[in-house]
Amino acid sequence: MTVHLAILPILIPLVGGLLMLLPPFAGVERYQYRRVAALCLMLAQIGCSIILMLMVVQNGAIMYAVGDWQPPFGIILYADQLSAMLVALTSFLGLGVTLYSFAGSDREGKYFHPLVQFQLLGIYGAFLTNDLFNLFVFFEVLLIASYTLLIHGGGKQKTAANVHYVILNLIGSSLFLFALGTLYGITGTLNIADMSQRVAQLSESNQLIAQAGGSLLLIVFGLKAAMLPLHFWLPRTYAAASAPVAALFAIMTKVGVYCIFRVYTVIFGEQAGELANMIQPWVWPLAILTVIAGTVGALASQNLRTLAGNLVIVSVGTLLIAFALRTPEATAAGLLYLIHSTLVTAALFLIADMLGQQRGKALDYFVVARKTKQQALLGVLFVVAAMAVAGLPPFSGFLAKLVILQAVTGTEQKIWVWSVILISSLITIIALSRAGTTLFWRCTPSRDASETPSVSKWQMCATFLLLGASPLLAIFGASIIDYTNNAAAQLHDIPYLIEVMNLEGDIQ
Amino acid sequence: MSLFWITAILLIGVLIPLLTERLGRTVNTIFTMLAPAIALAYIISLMPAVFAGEVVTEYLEWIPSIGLTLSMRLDGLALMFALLILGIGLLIILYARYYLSEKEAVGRFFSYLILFMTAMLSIVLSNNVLQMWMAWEVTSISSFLLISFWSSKSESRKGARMALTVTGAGGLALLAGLLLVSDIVGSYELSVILASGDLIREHALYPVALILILLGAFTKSAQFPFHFWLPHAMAAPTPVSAYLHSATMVKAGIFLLARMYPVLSGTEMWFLIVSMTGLITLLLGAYIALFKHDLKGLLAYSTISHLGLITLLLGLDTKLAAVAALFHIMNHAIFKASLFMAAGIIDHESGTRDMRKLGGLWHFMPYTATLAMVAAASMAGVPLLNGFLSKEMFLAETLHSSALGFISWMIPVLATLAAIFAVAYSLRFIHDVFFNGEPKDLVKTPHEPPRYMKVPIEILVALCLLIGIFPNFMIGGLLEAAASSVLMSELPYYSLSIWHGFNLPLLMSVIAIGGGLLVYAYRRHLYRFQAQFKESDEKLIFEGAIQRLVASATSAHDGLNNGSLQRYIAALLLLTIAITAIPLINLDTAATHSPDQAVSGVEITAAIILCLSAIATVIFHRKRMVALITISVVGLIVSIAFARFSAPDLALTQLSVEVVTVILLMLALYFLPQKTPSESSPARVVRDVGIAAALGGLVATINYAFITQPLDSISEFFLANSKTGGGGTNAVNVILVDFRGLDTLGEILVLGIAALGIFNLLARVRLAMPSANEHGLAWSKDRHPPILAIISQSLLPLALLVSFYIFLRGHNMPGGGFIAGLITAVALIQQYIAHGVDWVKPRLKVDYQILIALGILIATLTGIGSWFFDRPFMTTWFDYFDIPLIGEIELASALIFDLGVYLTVIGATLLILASLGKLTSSHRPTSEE
Amino acid sequence: MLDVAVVLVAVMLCIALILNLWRLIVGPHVVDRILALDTMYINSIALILLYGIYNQTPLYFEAALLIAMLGFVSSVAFGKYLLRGDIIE
Amino acid sequence: MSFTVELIISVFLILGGLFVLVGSIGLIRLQDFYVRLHAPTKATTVGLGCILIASIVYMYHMQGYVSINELLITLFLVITAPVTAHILAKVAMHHRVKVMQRTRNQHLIETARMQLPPENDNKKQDQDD
Amino acid sequence: MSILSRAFARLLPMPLHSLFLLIVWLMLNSTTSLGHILLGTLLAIVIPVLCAPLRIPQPRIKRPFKVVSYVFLVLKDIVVANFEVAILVVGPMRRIKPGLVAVPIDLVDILPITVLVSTVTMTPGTVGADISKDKKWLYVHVLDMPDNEQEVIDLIKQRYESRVKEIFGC
Amino acid sequence: METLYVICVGVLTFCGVFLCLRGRTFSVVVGLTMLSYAVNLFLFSSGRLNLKDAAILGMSDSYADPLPQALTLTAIVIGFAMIAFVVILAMRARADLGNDFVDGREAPDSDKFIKPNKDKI
Ligand code: NA
Ligand code: NA
Repeated sequence: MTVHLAILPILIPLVGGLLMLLPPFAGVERYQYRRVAALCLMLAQIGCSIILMLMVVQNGAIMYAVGDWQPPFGIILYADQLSAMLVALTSFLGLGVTLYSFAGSDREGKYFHPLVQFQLLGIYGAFLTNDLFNLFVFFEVLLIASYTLLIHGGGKQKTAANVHYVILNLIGSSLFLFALGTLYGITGTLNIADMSQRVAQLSESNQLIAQAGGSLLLIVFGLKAAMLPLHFWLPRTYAAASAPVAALFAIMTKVGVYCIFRVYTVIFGEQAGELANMIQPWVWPLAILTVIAGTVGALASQNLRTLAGNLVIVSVGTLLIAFALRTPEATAAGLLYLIHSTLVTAALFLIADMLGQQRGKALDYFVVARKTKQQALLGVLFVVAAMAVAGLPPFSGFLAKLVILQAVTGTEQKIWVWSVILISSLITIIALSRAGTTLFWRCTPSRDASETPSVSKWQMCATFLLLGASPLLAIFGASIIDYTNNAAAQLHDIPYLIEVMNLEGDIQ
Repeated sequence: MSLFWITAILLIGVLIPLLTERLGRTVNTIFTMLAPAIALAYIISLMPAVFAGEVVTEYLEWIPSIGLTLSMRLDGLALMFALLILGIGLLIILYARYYLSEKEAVGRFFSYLILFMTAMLSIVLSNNVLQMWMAWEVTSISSFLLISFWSSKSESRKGARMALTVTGAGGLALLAGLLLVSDIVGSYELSVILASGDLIREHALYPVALILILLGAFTKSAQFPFHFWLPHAMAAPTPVSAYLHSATMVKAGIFLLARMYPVLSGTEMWFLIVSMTGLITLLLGAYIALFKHDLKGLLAYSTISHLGLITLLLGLDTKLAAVAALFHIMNHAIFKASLFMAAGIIDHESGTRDMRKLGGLWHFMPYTATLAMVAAASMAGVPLLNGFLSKEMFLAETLHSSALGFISWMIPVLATLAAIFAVAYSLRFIHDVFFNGEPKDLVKTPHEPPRYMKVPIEILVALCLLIGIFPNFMIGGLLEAAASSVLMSELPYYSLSIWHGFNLPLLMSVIAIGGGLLVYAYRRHLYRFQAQFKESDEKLIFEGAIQRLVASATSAHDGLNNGSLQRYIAALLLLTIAITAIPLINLDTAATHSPDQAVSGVEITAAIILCLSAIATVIFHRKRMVALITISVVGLIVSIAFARFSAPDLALTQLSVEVVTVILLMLALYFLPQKTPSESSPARVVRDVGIAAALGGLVATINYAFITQPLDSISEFFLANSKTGGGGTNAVNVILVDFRGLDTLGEILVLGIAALGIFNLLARVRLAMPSANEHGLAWSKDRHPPILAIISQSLLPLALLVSFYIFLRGHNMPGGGFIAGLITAVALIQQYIAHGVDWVKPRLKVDYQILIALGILIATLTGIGSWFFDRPFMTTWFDYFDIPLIGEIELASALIFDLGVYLTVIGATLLILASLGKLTSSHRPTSEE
Repeated sequence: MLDVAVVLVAVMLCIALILNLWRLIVGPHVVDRILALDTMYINSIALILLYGIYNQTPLYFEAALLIAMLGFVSSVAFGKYLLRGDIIE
Repeated sequence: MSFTVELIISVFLILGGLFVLVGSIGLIRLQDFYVRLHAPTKATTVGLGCILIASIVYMYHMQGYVSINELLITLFLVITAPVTAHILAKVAMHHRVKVMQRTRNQHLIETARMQLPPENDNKKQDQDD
Repeated sequence: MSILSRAFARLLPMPLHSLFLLIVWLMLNSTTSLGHILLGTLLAIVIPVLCAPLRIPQPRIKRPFKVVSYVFLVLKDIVVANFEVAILVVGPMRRIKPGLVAVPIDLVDILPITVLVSTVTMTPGTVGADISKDKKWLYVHVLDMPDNEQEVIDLIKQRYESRVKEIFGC
Repeated sequence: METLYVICVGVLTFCGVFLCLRGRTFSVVVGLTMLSYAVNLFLFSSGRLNLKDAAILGMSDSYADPLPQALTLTAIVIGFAMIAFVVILAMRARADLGNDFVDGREAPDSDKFIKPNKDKI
């Protein structure tokens, strides 16, 4: 089975999700069956991804040729430290989401658990595949699952947000195909490693065409990642989604970021001659503007979910800054930040939901409302999440931001990056302190709280799981930074990729 | 035991009050004091070593790769601060036991307090700047929690937020500054940094680093112009004020100045910024304190003033000044803590802190009054008290400063002026509260506080006296140790004694006391003068500023994110155009490319039809039905184009997909408005035409650019291996089911999920159906024309046969599971159209959901099957068998995979239609005509 | 001779298609447009068959068959829509 | 390929092409929808029939066996074309599409539209006037 | 015996239909190989069984051979009339005198009526526009109406309806 | 031929994009459909235009590039699924929001509608 380890993260949720559509798991009244199945599936995925990570660390990157068709011809799954890490992160998040949904949100609509599985599958696939078109397919899988999950639970807001989300992404998918057509049309291959070799050998005019194709990809990935000015959809979408779905979406933007890292490091990386760093001039300002846009949005937010959504945008901007720095060190810093921001923003969505449950009609809006039933518990969770997300010590956010600040070299870059990141942190602190003081402390005289639902044990379990990762990330920072350093180095090591793919001498 | 244990014990100490809360206040207090007491004892045990000049350092690796270590350092400076933090902290805990009422969350309060103490102690004991910064930020957070302890009060929340914002901002600047310094030095270890003063001062980035670090220090220590947060932090319970604003929080900034003194001081810049800031703060604080009617307000501004004094001393940049600064740090902490506590008692026992209401309390609480008077005298700088000593050193140092050139005389003058104010406000504190008439409108009759509530004040006041009288004995060693760790060189000569003879500083002191008395006596004139200026509430200004920030953020955000999808799409497309056009501008269109292939009239005709019908769709898009017809033509021509360009599979797929899409669109159209009113402004149309044209041109350009280039692709491999490796002659199909089977698996998964999603979308929606078309024409009464029904049912078997044929031949000829599935689906749709859902549904007892799941599962399991032959996922198998009479037949696993595709397509398509049908079939509500 | 005939017929079919499109665009009634679309389907079948003859390949027969089937379904669906609004009521 | 075969194919092709063309010309020229309905549905079926025959003959000569699967297309068209025409006529009647002035028995359109039996003759006379 | 025949009836509800499917299968594959005959037979049996639930029972064709002659008759009429229509279409428009007629029909079942309507529509010059609800009247649009509309009615009734009646034996 | 082809792709893109920028769901859906035609043709042409030979082995000596065909086929199917979803979403939006504006704005709409019932399933 370990031979097939690289594809297991895709197959487990696929088969599991399908089985949940069949008897004895299908049917409204069989939800308990589905929950058990979902839990088992999540544990299996976590186990599998951890083994994958260990294997990759021990034996180097894994190349899995689907259908036994060797590169560059067949579809190749490529698990290096980076993708293995992201798969593990995703499965961990998936467990949190699944647990949280057990509190009852999984019964607000049909197919919740299968759809979560399919969504995870799409994300795993996007992380694992080394084939551009296959990436497109996995993108579509994760997108269609997200479209469907977004309307889970129903309601006006969800529908309205979904209309925007779906239409924008459909246009994005079209651009993806334009880009794929261009890149295949000029390089004649789809394998990312192979394309990286071929791009380097293009004639001058063909390089320009490849550049156009590559630039189109930035739009596609930027849209998924919510890079400015492609970020408009995000706050509304995430705020509308039901809590576990919003939490799951926390990884979705990271898929876009991952693709930017992967594609522009491998295909249009240092070896690409004229095309090396071609999108840098765009990403630099856009990344900084993204942070600014997210920060402004955070300050303007009227409720906690929107605030969390805007913080997702901030995190994306920060990650893009890490990308724009172009060094393995910065990449490593970005990866740490990626893990941190995914888990913490996900937790923030869950906290917003629990708060909303206890504040009656006011939900998580920043208005005077009745006091929450479990003030202390929710307060502690909120403070930890807020500190983590604002980058205050001793939680992971501080570490992640610190590493990014350290990775900046060059005075001019320092001026920009440091001031943007630090001022954004400050404004985040302002926004979160305003939010927190209103949510927890500006209360109407408390009425009988007996009807207010308490936080269920599943919700608690899930939130602790996701939020608990933050201090753990800080405590075990040394080994995690070690890992991200290696992962970043591996990502930047193109010859290694070519070697694993057996592509040496493929092109004379 | 090691220094780490102090942190560890205190961290445990954070939890103790929460756990022991139920045991009652007293027990809770005792348990809470345990951890600080142990820590204090340990620190005291290290005193001899430090006095001997030793620097106790300890080191623990955390994340060495980023320079983050757990690194401790106990030198004289740290020792002095640690003693203050822990000692006064213990007294505060005892005091708070009586200050807080039974109803309040005492456990939580103590927990925050210990957390704050831990953080504060970590700042001073840190030997790593990053670690120090972490602790620095934790003090901001924990002080936020402490200030807002009475969270139901608006002023508490606002005061806490202000403190957090200002100190948080400073903290971030500090981080940048520390990172810069560490970058210059190449280490985050304080020991290394402290040894690299010259390197830092000579570096080009020194001014930046200095300003950033000073921003951190000044915000924390409430230096002008960041002083405004401190008075509003007085909304905190008094123990908090007594602790944070005497010995700890605000002293963190001073500590930082002292800590970085060896590496940052000694430059013109340091002198100018630090001393001027200190001087302004000193004067301003003292002056404003005069006018405060709130006891705590007075003390707050006095604190600001004294912090300014210390800053000024550090800025004067002489060794003696530094010593004086350190001395005053201690003295100020001691008398200010006791004053705050006294103010708390007054507030506690009389119900107000307003000096206009208070008065004559001497009669009610003579003991407390005595204590407060001693402490206030120390604050005023009355001889025999500790405040006098350090203030005199300060006055002496101001005389020695000559760095401002010919206006250097201003420093001592202004310092004396500030001292006059200090005497005046101290006097007011005593006189207005304890004497000067009777109390007015008090809610309760004041009386002495409980016995042990006075103990902390007694201890501190005793210290004031003892230090004031026996300075050398009491703190000589400590001051020396602290001074040598700040100066890091030979100590200057100084003498800690009460009497230095008649000299200029003494004269200044005398002037101060005399002047102070005069100022207080004629304070009414001063008040009248001050009344001309409108009193500004910093809280309102600050909140206003924040609210303006939020409002401008909101308007900026809402202006940009106006909820218009059109704008978002336009932004997306404009970025696309911008980013792709740039390489294309440089593209030499005349570059080498192969000439066009010949074009025939048929193709031109097809192109004309395609373009015309596409444009017609745009023109007719508001007449929706017509748009559907024209887009059908587009679809038809696209299919024919695929056929023309040697892609029969594509032609077949496009055809069937196109028909199903149009049917779906028609189904939706029934529930949507039939027509769109004209609502785009001409300007909008022009803009959109511009965007569309630019993108269309761009796409065409890119397409032309590569389509005319020769292609060296991996496709040869597929053609070569299609038959031998994949077992089929239709290379396209073999790619789909074999070479790139994973794509196909994903593709049918997408289709399946889409169907499930559509089911979900429609599961809970009930749309009313229009009973007439857009012209008000009622629908025909003939629901199911019988002729159509008959013909449709006779076509079904034929269609099934054809679909099976297409399915089976797919591997070798155009066709395959997908097209076959769609043909079947379309044939079934035809039955729906002819007979209606109500008729078909009970007759077609298939669970489409199961069909979809089974389809994808079959495809997946086919792929997994190859594991049993030790092959990667989706490795296909095929073979040819010669069967008697029948002849050679081919069996291939790809066929099973394709069967999965086939089933999924049928299931998905029909699930969509069945869900749609459910909308309209039974008990249909109709809207009135 | 056959080549000439094929070209001739191709020209005729093209003219026919253009005429269909003309009717489709001018209408005047939607049902005219549907009729034009239906005719276009049928003429396309002719064109594809002609192309098969021209290119000497039977590969496009299925496409023609499919147009025959699907064209019918789509015309009927359009008709049903105009009659009843809901095509699969 | 012998001349005769080529001739047969060509004749059928051109005949088919002509009928297709005539049908489409009719679609343009004829003056109301009901009349237009006659042209393409019929002319094209015959036209297509001829082209299909040409195709069958041609493929027979290409491949050596009678590939009569083109007949299947004819079969489909024969079954479906009348239904399409029938439905479109229903639509036209339902929408009261304008009918040529000189059409006789116009009142029958309304009767057919309601799917009623024709009414007595005197009423018919009235309407004709 | 009865069980057998019932089983047979269930397995092959429409033997003619099945035969037709088999033939079409062989046409599609352009082959008469044994394998395809077997496969075709299987399909010819399975498909009608699958489709059976979606069928509205209709009268059987009683005289299959009449079908052949009917087909040829209609074919001939189509070809002949097509030329007439073609001339009309190309000629001056004013010569066209359209009109509607109501044809009384005697057929009862919907399948024979469908056959009749299809025939009428297929033959150029006439379009079966609709049938009355009671299925007793067929409304026909005539492209070029003779002066005596009875001619059209007679043509439809005698030339086509009678033959359809014979085929279905009613 | 190539010029003609890319003009068609360009025109389709133009029309699709223009429709995508309209304010009503239906127009946008039609635009997306149109855009997907353009995309499919574009992707397909990355294998170059082969006027003679389909990628069916044994039918001729040289073949069209089968890979873009397979990719386009996958793209068509995925596009179909997406369009189907967005069509139904448009209906749902009409039901939930009472109009068919893409921005979900509240506008008076002549047709009455029934809001979705909120009971759990
Ligand atoms: Na007073
Ligand atoms: Na294989």
